[in-house]
Amino acid sequence: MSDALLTVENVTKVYSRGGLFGGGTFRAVDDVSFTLRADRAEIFTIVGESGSGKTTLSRMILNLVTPTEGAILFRGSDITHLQSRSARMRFMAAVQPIFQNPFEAFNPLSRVDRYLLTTARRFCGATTRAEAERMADNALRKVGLSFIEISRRFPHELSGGQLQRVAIARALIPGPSLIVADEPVSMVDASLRMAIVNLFRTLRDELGVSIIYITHDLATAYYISDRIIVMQKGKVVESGDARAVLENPKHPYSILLKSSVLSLDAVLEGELSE
Amino acid sequence: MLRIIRDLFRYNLEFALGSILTGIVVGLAALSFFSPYNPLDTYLLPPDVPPSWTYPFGTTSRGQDTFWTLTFAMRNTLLFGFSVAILSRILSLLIGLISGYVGGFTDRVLMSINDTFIVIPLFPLLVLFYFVMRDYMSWALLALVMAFLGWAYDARLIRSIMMSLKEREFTRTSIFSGMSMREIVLREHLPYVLPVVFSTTLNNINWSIGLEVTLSVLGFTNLDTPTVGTMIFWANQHSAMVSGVWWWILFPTLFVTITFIGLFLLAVSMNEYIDPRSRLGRMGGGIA
Amino acid sequence: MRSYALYVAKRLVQFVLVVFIGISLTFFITHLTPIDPVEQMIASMTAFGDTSPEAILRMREALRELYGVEGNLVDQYVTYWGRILTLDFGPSLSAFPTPVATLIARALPWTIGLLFTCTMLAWLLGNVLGGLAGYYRKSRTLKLLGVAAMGFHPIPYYIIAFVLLIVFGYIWPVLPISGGSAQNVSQAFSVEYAGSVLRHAILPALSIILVSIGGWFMGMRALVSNIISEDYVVYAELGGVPRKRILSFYVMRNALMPQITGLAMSLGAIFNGAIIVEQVFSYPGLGRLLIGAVYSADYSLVLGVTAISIIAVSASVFLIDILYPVFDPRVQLR
Amino acid sequence: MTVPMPQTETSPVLSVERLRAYYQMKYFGIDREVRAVDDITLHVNRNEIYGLAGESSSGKTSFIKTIAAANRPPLNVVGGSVKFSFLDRDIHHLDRDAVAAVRWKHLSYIMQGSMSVLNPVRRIKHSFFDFAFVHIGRPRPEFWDIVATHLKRLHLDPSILEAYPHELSGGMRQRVTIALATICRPEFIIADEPTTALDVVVQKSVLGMIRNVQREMQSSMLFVTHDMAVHANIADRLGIMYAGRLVEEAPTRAIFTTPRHPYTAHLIESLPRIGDSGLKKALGGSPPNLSAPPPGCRFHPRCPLAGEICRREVPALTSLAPGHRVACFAASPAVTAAASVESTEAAR
Repeated sequence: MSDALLTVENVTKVYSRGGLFGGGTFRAVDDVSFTLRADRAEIFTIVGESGSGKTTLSRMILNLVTPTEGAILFRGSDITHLQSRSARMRFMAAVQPIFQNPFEAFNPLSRVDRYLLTTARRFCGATTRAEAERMADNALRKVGLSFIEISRRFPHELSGGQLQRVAIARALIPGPSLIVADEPVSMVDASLRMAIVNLFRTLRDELGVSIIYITHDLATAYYISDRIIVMQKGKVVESGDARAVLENPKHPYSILLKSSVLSLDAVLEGELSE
Repeated sequence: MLRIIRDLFRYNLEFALGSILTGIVVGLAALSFFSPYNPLDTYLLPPDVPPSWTYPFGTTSRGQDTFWTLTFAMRNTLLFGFSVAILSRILSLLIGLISGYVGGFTDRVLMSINDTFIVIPLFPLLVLFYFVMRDYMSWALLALVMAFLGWAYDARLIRSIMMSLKEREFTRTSIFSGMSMREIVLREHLPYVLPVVFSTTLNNINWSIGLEVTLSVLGFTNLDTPTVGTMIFWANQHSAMVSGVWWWILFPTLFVTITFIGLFLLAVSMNEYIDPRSRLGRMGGGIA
Repeated sequence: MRSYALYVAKRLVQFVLVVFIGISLTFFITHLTPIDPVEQMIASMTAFGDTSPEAILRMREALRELYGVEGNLVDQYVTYWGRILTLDFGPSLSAFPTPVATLIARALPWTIGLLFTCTMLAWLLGNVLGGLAGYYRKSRTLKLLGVAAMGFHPIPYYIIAFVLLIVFGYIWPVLPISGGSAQNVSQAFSVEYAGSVLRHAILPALSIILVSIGGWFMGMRALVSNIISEDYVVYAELGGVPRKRILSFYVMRNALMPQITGLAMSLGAIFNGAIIVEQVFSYPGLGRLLIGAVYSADYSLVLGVTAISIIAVSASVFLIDILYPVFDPRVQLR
Repeated sequence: MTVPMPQTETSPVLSVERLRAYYQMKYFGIDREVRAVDDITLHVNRNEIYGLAGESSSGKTSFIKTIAAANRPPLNVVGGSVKFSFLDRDIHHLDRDAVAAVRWKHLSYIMQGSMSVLNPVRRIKHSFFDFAFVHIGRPRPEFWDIVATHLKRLHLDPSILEAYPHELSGGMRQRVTIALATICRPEFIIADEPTTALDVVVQKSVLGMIRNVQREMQSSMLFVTHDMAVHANIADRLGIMYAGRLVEEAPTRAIFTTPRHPYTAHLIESLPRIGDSGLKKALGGSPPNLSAPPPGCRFHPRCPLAGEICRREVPALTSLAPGHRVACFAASPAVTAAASVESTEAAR
């Protein structure tokens, strides 16, 4: 199995929720396992409501949170054992995050190009500013922007959609093989949402980048994902091919989720279904 | 940076007033370098001369020119206040940073110790310290002790800012952009911390000058060095009020009050500048 | 209520920690200094008269035993705590043989009385006016009050007290400027005595209130101007709830809690102010006792007052901390 | 002074005529004007949920603040009128107390922030008392009975009156807010993204609850959200806002089956649906900056059908079918230029 891109083996995360004298414990993620193939890029979606543990799981995959039990292997080696800085840098060059709120992901007091240029310098060894700008521009073009457009701008001077695209471009600079996107479009306007969702598709097809896509929106999940896992209160209740699972879910919770999705057929055909 | 200062000056009343008042006081202290008299010599001039053209602030019962003595007093007091503030910043920044960043158990331990220093009344301790040291007491030692006792309030402030910055999403973006922890603190977090450090420094200067004046007036410091506090002490010693030498009391009290208000206004204006939203507003942030 | 007991237990631990560190500080300060307090005492006592050598010898024995300077540092530390816990600070040297404890017992009510009334008055007044200033932004009088609050707040207690002393002492002598009550009035519980106590307390109280009220005023105004834009206030306004009711039950009620913690945190500083103001107006509280003791080199009295100050302040902070959950229903969960 | 106008079945409960409200600010000496609400005309009838859709910078939040007279400077009403059936004149011509008297009795609100809408330090029952006691006008014991029955009718257990807000879940808090907003049986309810902060499962049941309570009270409701799927399940009639203007308005079914404005068509077409994985086209460009809007029709920079006239003239909201109005020259030749102050300004 060592050729798998990412292996999540029985990962559990327990938070203690008591004061000084201890208190109840809370299992945010409970015995989750799945693997991502290395040979073919795919979009692997984690679906669940708030409190289902999907964000904690994504934080563990990004090595921002250490699991209480189980292991996460990236290309065969356990990421929790990355001690040396160079090992961590190599990991980060291959696995990059996209966060939910672009306005929070960028420091409001510094210009956006600082993150692009630093990523270029630190991961791709760009020595001169021109070289770093060229790399940044190259990545920005992949998301439909250009360096001149966003250079020396503060985050609040760009729209949510533009800023999220800059975030994606920044993640693309080191040429990662895995992007972990936590609800990347929930804060973006509807008209721009499709542009970014389609972008993930092109990243998979043209750049061969695998994507872990975290969302509570089943409809977008259906549109974009290859494989899917449904999480409830930290546990995986159902998993498999995205279209198959969403078209006829087996687990009662997945069925409940699907029936709660607001469909348009009510207004297109009959009266409002209760 | 200058543009920001100019903006602040034009649009922020507290900053403008604060800098004028502080400017007056610092100017007065600077004049001490041009004083024709040596501050330690007494009985050079006719005593108890009311303010006049020759002696703008009059002369004291000890035959000194009130104006020139005040310039030395102001210089020493400001120097003392500044040095205590700088020393205590080192402690509050250190403890605030460590507690904010390390978090968990260390944070809880550091903060409970920190809270004790906030609660304990410091004046009796300083008096006890003077009483026990008496003639071994020097300005440097007093500054050290006050710095050691005066960092707690600001350490908690800096710690809470650190805690919130550590949780901000852009910290994680910086990590994944390859920035080292040191670089993140210096380039991403410092713009949020500096204004707080600056405004707490100003408040700390006020705090230490206030204590210096109080201790000196009671005679609990080295009474030979001219400071605002010792000046008022000698005025009381010669019961200036009773004998009508009002100017000996008025001018030191007046100018030290100007110092307090000036520094305080600067600190308040700095607080307003701290809030990034208002700074963004000033940079013409858009309206959604 | 179980979590409330947990909360009180935690605050008790903090209280014990404060007293422990505070008292240890006083121990280290007194015992790590180069000069030996007993020698210094003897030097100042025998500076004038021609006391005989054996008398000096006997006095040195008594003083050494009295200050527990026997044995190594650890033994001294233990005996020191023994004496602190039994509030036995030995006899006062300047007012020999009355024990320090009785002197303090006589002075403590004056300080606590002054401190408690002024702090409560300043806190309530400052919060109410600050809240109004934060909510009714346009009113001119509240803006002026704001400027006054800003003007007085940074000035230390000593300067304000000193200026008041001069104004009411020399320029417009209408108020008593020294002492706790008129000398010729008997100490009994008569209306006349109470009246005189009140009159004598006016200037010290005024000095403390003038300085501390500004802090509460500005703190509350800043809190209120943030709370105004909170969802529950906007929603109450949309609900047609009368503005007065919104101000008291929605805005000030939520701003109260940070101000309570603020009160607990600034009590130490206000205590300092009270001591200094007592000295300026020779008010018969702990402050005057402490500074008088320094002038008369009364070692045990200085030590006693410092220790009691620390215990008194941390006890009142503990009391405020326990009251906090009464105002904040969410704290029970912590 | 608040004697309601004669209530005929068809006369609208809310009629907004050419309403204009701008953010007027001064930044370091330079005047900035953001045209958040620009010449909007719409009516809401009795027993009808009027849905208002639009993206974050479409000005829909500023619009509902203005019609509820909750706009604070720098958002000022520049022109047009807002008339409610229960008021004899424009709400903006009434003084603060007159408006307050109407609040909650005739006009109530459901807000998005379900987390912090209720006073965190007082029990739920105090909110009911503060908001409704005056308007119900009954002695206390009877008042609490009315509240209890109202809660039971909405399948809520009256014991929550004793709870603090932080002790309830997000969904429960929103249900309490809905009960609060409907206790006085007001004629008009404004709902500002009431289900956006909720999880999918809770969202569906809360929408059902809003639907039932509105139908049972025959009240009018203005339901604002950016989520078209929510509108499809709750709104009777739907208005689409773009950059401060109403670009299309029609019964919900017509909007979804025969959208006439290219922006509306895009919003519907780009909605992902389970069972349909065909490629969804994305819209170019980004929402305009309202402080410097493009001349003519504000959608023209992003519009696939934009012609020469679209860049110069502002399309007026023209009725193409009964109850179906659209503001787009490409939609049909019948659409003419709006004779509003806008075009004269564009010419300047």
